[in-house]
Amino acid sequence: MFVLATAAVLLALLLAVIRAIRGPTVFDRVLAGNTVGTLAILLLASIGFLTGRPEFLDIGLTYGLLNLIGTFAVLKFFRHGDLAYDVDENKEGKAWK
Amino acid sequence: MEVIADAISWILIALGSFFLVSGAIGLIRMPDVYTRMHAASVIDTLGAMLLILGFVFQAGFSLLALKLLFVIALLFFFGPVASHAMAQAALHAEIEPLLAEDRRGRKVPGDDEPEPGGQPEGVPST
Amino acid sequence: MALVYDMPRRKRFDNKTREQQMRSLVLAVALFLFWLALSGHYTPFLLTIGVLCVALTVFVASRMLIVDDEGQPMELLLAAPAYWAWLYVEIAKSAVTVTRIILDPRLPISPTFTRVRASQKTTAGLATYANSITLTPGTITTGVSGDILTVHAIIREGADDLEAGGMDRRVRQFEGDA
Amino acid sequence: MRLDLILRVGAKLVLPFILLFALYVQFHGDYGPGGGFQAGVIAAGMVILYSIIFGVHAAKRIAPPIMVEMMVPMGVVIFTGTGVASLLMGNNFLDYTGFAHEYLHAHEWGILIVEFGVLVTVCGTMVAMFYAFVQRGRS
Repeated sequence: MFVLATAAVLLALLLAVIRAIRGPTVFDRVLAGNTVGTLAILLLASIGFLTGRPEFLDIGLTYGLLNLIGTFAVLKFFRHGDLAYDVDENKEGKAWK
Repeated sequence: MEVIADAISWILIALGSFFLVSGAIGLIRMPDVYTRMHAASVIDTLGAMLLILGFVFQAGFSLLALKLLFVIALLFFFGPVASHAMAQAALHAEIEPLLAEDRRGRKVPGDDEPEPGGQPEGVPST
Repeated sequence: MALVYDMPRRKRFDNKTREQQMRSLVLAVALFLFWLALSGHYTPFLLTIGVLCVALTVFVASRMLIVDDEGQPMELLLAAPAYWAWLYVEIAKSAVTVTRIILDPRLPISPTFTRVRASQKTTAGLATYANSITLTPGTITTGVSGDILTVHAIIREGADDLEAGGMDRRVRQFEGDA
Repeated sequence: MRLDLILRVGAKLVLPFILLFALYVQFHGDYGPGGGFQAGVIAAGMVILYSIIFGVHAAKRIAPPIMVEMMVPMGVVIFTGTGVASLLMGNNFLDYTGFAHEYLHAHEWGILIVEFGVLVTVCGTMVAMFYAFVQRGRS
């Protein structure tokens, strides 16, 4: 049964990677990257069960958290052109824009 | 008892795999980035959560099951936050959505005036 | 109406309000349960380390000024499980709808943008509503300004459902129960 | 992005748990995958998430640049200090046998201190790198 789950996750991963390569806009790629992150957690879990070593879940949780932070960082960069953008700074006219 | 738990977990894993793959197909088939987000949200919610719930039934009552539930909680609480950030950033970058109907000028109950530039309710734009 | 958020002024530790102390306590208990669930080794040494780590985390959190009614909505905690169960059924229903659309060879989508008014009183309730909309496949909250949410729906019916306001009422009830 | 309500509430919810997860990874290195390096990266991730959502000025209040820069050499000092301490006790470099009477116990303590040094250095380096990145093109 875990083989089926692993196969499904791998198939979905393949499709998501195709979208990341083709994706016309940068947001398509971010979306595909985020999906790949979710699927990677599932892959870690199902391979962990498949090989009987489910300690991999800690890595999965770590990966999920870092994926979240990475998505926010990329989005903030494309939104404000600057990772340090700060509303207070904007009022004083120092920041980008 | 064991058999029942196994059966439930198999059904959940099979369903989860199905939604996972169909969400990924949607990721390929949908025409623009906003509609693709809906497809990805099928993967994030039903696909991933059913699959992990299936694993929870395999793990039984143990700390392993709790850790799997933490993964579900991560997807449940912060998947939507990431999707929202993505949609907002895409709108901010002026990526035009493919629309059948735009009700952004719709008069919301309690509004005095609809926002200018939008269309009145119920008039399809194309 | 724009909901402008100002960082609260930095407060001294000794004049924390009673409410903040309560929230810190709830946060500490939640964090310690999280630690116990992760750890799995209950030796005295690791438990002591756990208590110290929780204390450090609560200290850092209060330095970050995130222990408030938005960050630790402890009032909602009791009513939450019933709401989550309801929400999960909604998610399953709309996920099946979206899956049908995806697998339909004609791809019958009719993307719609709409605005809805949220009637929640608290920020945490508003965030719950917005996140519930996003979590339900087929609808995404793309913006919040004041109590107006901008929503993108993949089919017209999704937008119609939101405008009818069933989910809004359910979230308000959830908020009111607390 | 700070003004956005959903991101703000979401970040406020998750931040303490990230920090506690980092500490968990730090102290359970001997039972599963983990250790000082990973814990340092996750803890630095918390600071980076905070500064992405709430602005870098708020982040500099909880992790002042001077403290972050001090953390980088401090970790190395802890690491080598452990080694030198074991040298002074008449053992090899980083041989923890002298730290306690029992062999296993001594190793536990020694590894704990060394891992703490690694955590401090890695966390400091990551956050300092982030600060250096966002500092480009401004005063």
